[in-house]
Amino acid sequence: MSQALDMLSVLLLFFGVLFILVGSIGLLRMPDVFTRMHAAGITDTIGAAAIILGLMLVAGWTIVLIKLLIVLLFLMLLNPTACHALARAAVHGIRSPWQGESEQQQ
Amino acid sequence: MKDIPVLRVVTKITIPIILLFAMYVQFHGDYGPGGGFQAGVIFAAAFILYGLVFGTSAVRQVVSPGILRLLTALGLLLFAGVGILTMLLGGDYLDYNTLGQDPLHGQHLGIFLVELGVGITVAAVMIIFFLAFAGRRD
Amino acid sequence: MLRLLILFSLTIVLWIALSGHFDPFLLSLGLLSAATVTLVSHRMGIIDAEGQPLGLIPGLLRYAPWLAKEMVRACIDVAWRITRPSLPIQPTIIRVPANQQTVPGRVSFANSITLTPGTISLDVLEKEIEVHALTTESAADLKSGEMGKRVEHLESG
Amino acid sequence: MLTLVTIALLAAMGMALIRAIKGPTVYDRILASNTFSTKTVLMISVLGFLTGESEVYLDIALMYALVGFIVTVAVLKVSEFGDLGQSRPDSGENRQ
Repeated sequence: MSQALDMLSVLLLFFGVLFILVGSIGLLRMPDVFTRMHAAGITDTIGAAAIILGLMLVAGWTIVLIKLLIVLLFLMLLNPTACHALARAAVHGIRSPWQGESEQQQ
Repeated sequence: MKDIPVLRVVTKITIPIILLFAMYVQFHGDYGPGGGFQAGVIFAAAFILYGLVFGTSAVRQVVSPGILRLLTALGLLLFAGVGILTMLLGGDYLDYNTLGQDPLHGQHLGIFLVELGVGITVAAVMIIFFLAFAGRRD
Repeated sequence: MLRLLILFSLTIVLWIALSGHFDPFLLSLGLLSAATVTLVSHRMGIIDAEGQPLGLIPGLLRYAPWLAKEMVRACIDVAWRITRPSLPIQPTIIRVPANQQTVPGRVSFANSITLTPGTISLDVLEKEIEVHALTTESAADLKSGEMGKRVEHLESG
Repeated sequence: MLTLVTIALLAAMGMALIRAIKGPTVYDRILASNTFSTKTVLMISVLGFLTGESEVYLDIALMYALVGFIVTVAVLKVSEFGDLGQSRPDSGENRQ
């Protein structure tokens, strides 16, 4: 049983790392701030959640588990809020989101 | 920024949790990281978030600058008072061992009171800093 | 008054969850802390229907698994697009109807949209939410309105 | 495994830093600093498990998550309104 949990934990950590790295690459590759936000969203939601869940599985039934859960809930509450506030500000500040190569030429 | 509904609602939900976390850091110096200074800063952080979203005038309505100055002095007084008390009880300045029947008990009580004083002063001073810097227009 | 009591008991629960120590001294400090937190929050005026969306909580437990599934699905799609050399994205800005009754309901909807990779809520209006979608597929997905319906169910409990 | 996660997180933080330096707009930088702070929270949690003192480390991670959010809101407010104290925008002149 505990071996299965360990396996699952390693799997979750692996996917978490994968998504975080892909998100970071997206952060560098994407053409404008909004599309970069989507890339950063991968890191901040799925990547973070997978890593915290992976840690939760190895923590066992201790207070560490509760604290990890609180950290997870906080990240899931605060990250989209910060992202939304940033996107809202960027819409007013930039006004012209990137809409594909052809429009960017203008 | 209170006209952004998402930010307003999440701030309202988050502030009590930040405040409680500050109190937790304040009183668990024996077991975890922290103590008075860190707790004071986190406590003030809740007020800073409140001030960012609802404006500094709202912060001034929650705690008036007079109360803040009073709290600053009160925390310092608590710190110094413990020191003077240990001297009156026959020890050195901040010699906690004299506070209880046995040294361990005295240490606990002394550190608790001093950290509380530090926490109150730091929180009040941080809020004063925020109000001073945020209110300035130039 | 009821809301103050609820906040007080919730803060005590959170205190115990954080602390994990049960000696009487720390528990009484917990009571003191909860009282301080409740007092300060009351003075800030943040204990209202917006700061305490209690009606949403039971529904959230049923909603969370579905949201998690959607997040993983959307995430794999966006991750796949990022790793393509040609970067196949077509960003669009759309408006989706938000028929939620309460402000916390609309906020949950907006945050669900932002949590799902591929869509970001830009602005929360009275009856609509402005959304930036990374691809036309994610935009169409959101337009189908399933997420909005589920958040509406959240409100009715 | 946890060491590998730490290294990967460091690499991701490096990429976020590159984005923060390159910009080009102020919003890119805020976005980079926000995702950097999320990664820091994860890193602190993982480090807690590596050192075997996760209770202590998780308190710090929780605090970092809270402070990271406040920092993002504060920087956003300064870049939008040019001042920390206002409750509503007076003009849009301070944007870059």
